[in-house]
Amino acid sequence: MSIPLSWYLILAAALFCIGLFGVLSRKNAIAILLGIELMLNAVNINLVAFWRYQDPVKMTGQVFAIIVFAVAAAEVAVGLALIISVYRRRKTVIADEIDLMKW
Amino acid sequence: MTADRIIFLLTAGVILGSAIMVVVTRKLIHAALWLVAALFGVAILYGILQAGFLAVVQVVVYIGAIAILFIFAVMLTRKETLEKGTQTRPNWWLPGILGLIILIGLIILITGHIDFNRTAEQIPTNIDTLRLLGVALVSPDAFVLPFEIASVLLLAALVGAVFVASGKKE
Amino acid sequence: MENIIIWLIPLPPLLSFFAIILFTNKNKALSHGIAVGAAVLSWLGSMVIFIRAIGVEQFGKHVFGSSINWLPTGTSWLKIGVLIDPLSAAVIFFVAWTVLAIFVYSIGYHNFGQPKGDHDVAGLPPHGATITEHGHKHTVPSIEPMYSRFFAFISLFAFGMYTLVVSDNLLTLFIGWEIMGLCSYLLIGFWFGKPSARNAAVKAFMTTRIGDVFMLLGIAFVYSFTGSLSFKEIFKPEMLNALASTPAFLGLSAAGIIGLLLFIGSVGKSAQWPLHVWLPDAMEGPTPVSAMIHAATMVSAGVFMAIRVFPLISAGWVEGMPLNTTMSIIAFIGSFTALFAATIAVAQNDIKRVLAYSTISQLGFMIAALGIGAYVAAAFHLVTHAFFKALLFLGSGSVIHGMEHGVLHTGDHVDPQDMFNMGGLRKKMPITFWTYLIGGFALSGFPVLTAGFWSKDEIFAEAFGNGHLVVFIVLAIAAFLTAFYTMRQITLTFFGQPRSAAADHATETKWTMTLPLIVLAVFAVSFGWVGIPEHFPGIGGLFPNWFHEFVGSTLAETPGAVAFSWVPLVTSLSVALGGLFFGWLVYRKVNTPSQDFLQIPVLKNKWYFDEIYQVVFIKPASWIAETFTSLYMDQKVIDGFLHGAARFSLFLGHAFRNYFDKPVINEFIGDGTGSVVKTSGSELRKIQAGRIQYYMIASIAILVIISLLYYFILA
Amino acid sequence: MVFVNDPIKYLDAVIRDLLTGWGLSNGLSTVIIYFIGITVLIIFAMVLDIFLVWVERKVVARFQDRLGPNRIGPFGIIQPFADIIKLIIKEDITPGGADKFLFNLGPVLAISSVIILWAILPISSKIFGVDLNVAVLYLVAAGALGTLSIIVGGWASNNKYALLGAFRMVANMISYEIPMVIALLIPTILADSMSVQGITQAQGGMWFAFLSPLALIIFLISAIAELGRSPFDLNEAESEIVAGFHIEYTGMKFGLFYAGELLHAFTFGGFIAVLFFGGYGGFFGLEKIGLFSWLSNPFVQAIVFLAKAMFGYWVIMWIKYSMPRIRIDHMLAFNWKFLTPLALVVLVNTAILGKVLAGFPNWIYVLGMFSSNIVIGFITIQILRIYGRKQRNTLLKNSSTNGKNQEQVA
Repeated sequence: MSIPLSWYLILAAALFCIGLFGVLSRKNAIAILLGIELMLNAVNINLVAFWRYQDPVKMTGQVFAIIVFAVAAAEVAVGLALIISVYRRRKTVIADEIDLMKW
Repeated sequence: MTADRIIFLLTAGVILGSAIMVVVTRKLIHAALWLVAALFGVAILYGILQAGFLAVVQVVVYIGAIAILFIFAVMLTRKETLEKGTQTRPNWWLPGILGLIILIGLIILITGHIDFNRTAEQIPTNIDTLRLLGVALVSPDAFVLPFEIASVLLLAALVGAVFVASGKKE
Repeated sequence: MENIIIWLIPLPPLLSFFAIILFTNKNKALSHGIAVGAAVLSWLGSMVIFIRAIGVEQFGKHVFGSSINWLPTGTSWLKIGVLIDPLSAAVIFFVAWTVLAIFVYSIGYHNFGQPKGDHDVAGLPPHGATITEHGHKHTVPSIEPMYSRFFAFISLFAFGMYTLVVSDNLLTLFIGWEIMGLCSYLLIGFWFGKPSARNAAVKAFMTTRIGDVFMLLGIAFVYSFTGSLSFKEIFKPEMLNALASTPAFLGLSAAGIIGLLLFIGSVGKSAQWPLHVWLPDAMEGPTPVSAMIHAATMVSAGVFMAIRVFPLISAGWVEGMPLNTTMSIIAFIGSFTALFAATIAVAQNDIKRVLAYSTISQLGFMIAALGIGAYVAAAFHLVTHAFFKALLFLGSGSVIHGMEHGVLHTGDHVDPQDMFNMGGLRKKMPITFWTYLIGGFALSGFPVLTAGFWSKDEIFAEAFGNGHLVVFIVLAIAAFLTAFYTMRQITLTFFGQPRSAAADHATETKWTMTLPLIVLAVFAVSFGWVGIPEHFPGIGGLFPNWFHEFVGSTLAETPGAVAFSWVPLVTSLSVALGGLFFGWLVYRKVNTPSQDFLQIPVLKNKWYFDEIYQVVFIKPASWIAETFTSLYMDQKVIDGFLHGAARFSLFLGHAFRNYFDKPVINEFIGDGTGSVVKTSGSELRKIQAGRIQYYMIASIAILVIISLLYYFILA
Repeated sequence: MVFVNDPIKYLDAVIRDLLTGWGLSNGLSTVIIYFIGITVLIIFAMVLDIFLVWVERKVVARFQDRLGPNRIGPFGIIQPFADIIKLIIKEDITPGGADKFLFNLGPVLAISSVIILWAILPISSKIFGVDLNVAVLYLVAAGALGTLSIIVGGWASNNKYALLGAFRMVANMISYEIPMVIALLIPTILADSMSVQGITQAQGGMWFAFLSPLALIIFLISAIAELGRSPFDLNEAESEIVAGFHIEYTGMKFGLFYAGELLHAFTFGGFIAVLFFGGYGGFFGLEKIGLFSWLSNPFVQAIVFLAKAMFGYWVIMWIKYSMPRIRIDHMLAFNWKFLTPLALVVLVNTAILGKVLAGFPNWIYVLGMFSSNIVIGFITIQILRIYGRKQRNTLLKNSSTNGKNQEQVA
């Protein structure tokens, strides 16, 4: 394994920032969720890389990643259900138009 | 430049390219599919990191379930996605700048840390990380409680999603 | 094995509470089935534990108990656990029996199996239902509308009581304590449609809360001093010595202060003077059952807690020494309450209120006994009192229920609780009469036969034998009054001729109500025999003084028995028999309140304590809230300050506008800047648009800026 | 290092020598060798696929009492090539309004989701792509890609039948993934390994088909559902939605879907062989006897494996051509109300009984496992019988009351 740890970290950082950009710049609520998925994956890359580079016998990193999977699945299921529910009532999935909480 | 570095760079290129496509592409269904590509790349990274189980689970969970869910959601809100015009918000440059600043800052921090430049040792052949992971997930000394709670969370999300999305039953 | 059972004892009532609240609320039979089933399970567990406990040699040294880590507190753990030592074994014995009795009794009391009322509403007592039978209509009792809810509440109550008894630490004890406080509030206010019940519930809750605050302070003090709340840790001899030798303030040692604070908690819970005012009002709850919870079982918890922390209260004191300050205060409050409540009880006409004051008085006996260091006597009286007072309350409930039946039958609305409307009930309700008589005699301390005699006699013997003559005399007078008002009550209720049509038509209640009476009557008689002193003339030594040995072993040093003396025995005999005789003599002819020479206003009005509190505490509190805080502080000072600030800013605004804004901004910088500000303002306005992404951008931007600043300043 | 005993290692060494002789670094030659290996494997699979077309057509003809292709070449064996030529020279139509990129991506994904399975298919103890320690899960993951290919193809066609077919397929695949995963866990528990090599070697003494016949049946059913073949061919369902998700595909793109399906079926046959019939091995200890030691030769093993896989493929075809299509609600009910609970019961049974019988002699272990499966199967059939009878009765009652109503109306 001749890849330095920092490569993984930089890749994860870049992925995270792209995801962040997606979350902040996309109009569509589904696209925002896509961005969140990217960010979660960036986190997971970090977790697994640290697991591999620290002490592979301690499984904490992988276990953490698995729990992130579970949380991501739950988040997507509920998030998409909410979006569809909102769409059904308000006929829009543009996050900016869902501004019932204004002021 | 060794083989694994080449593979890593190729994968990283795929991941970042697809990720950028996810956030800039106009058609949402394409964005969802680009997400699949990016996640597939991440799965390959897990493979390089010798976390085979995670790689496969990544494919099963993300591509087999989450991406499909996304595609379904896009299809169910189709009118919106077919709408012409930009898919980004008017002040998209602000998050772009923010993201760049954060990225640069993180890169400075990461490269500045001496400990992050090392490479990994070989995993000893007598260690079966898959078995260790299995034990860690169900051992009371390790992570059985978080694991169980995660499953409860999934169940709750399942019920909640069904309830929210099913709408009113008249 | 035992430890697991002890952990499981409080559980069934809790599960039953949730089951009833969440699932079976609609089904009355299932609800009481679950509740009684849970009570039976807990009863079984308690009996197993009790029998195992008395089978252990030197049980005080080999107690049952286990604990688990509960909350991490920095480096160590807050432990909770269960403990059954001789004291709690004795207490859990009577708790199990009385709780089971209440549960069974409630089925009958709430008219299970009767038709639904004609216009009963949730929140008011049932008014009776009209049914047509053999061609003519008549009114019968109707089922309680909130039947299932009642069983849920008493299940929760049972959970609290069991938790309190089996706790091995002050924290879970306090949790059980507060759960019971909540249940007491819920049950007193059970018929929340009645304003009096609402007020009584609030009063009970607030009054006991005063005690609880002090108790919490005491617990906090213990924890900060010892770093533990477990009895085992606190009652270690070296810990007690350290506590006793540490001076705190007011000339008291740390142990004394803690003991006093915890004791104030039990003053509230056990309705001792001066926090006794809530208990008589608590009789507004569903008549006998909540009365019994509040009078026979829950208030015992206060005394139980005081006995529990006796090592703390008495730290530094050994038998024979003069009492320390804390104990003196306790002895004073106990004996004062005993006498004071007894004087009120003689002038009450409501059958339940007499018993309520009698309870306060008897609890005073126990507290006084504890105050003079008679640990075993206090515990003994606690147990016997629980049995006979439970019996009396359930009996009074049975009487009232019978009277209500008569009221519904005749249709004239007399108060079914007023003793002057009763009379002659011994023929109408024989089982109730006989069991009530047994309970009353036990309360009066009828010699040799009844349990009350032995426990009271032990208190007298301890008081006299240890030279606390004032306490002895005060308690003797209180005991005389006790016997007197007990006989007054029995005479007015059961003897003579019926004084109202309702009493003439009263009937015996159902088996679900009489069976608990009989069971409790057996204990009211027989439980005294386990504690006969060895040197008692005639029958002493026939049975070993088992209770003294058993409970005494809870303490590090088993307290010695006092030498036998004829003085307390004769006193005890004479006050009991004398009181009973006078009571009968005076009241056998009395028929109306006007013939009762004891209807003196000061006693009738409970020494005007409610009125005093109204004037001394409630009025000032209202005044402070409404007049001082609201009118002066809030409206004058604070609002005035705000208005002043507003005026000042107005002035400043004017000044800026006229001398700065108009000349400087408008003229010097001009409209160019204005439009810049305007565009940036309209851009900025979007930030507060309820749009999630704007908020995220803003928060992340701020995060970035702060990190940059931090990084550069640090670097 | 002899070619006959370990062909892959031998070839690897030869090519590596060659490449390093040209002055390439060791790492780069590793990459090149991997690419060569992958290419060879894919070519083998695709050639096999062409052969499968012929097999399929021949077998279905026999089932339907026909002769099948018999004109081109001996027994019509050249027929597939003619088919291919026909597909290639047909017009390649992309429908108007279709999403062109995704429309082209669909068939590619479809065939690639099958081919990646070949990476873990253990053709013999020495000839295999990679011995993944999570191979069993990999199988499921590849299925996820298959789902994706169909949804992409169906969506991109811009055709309502295509989209309907895709939806049906997704419902089908996602549902049957669950009993499949559970059924896969049973060989995993029995072999105490998730790698296909480990599972194969664990069956040296006894096939898992005997230890857990119910798991085999469950896996077979869910595999067929995953393939989308009859009786689970709701995604195509010519009589309802014309041809489902590939309605708009013509020429070679359609050919890719078709080839993917055939190869998928064969691959699943191979996995049934690996998971339940001992894969390339499973000679019940025969190969340890000196006389039969040739059974351990990798090429012999490969032939054994391909024969077993072909048998599995034949079973899948057998079912396909003798069963009618089931309705979609029946399909889902069958999965959730019957297959998944049964799979869970069998899984729990295997886990517990496996631990209980671990200390006993081998024949008791095998007999115990087998009979426990038989008992579970018997109970299941009894429950089904009772349920079926009840339903029949209610149906009869309903129809009789309906008849009465009609009489009254008349």
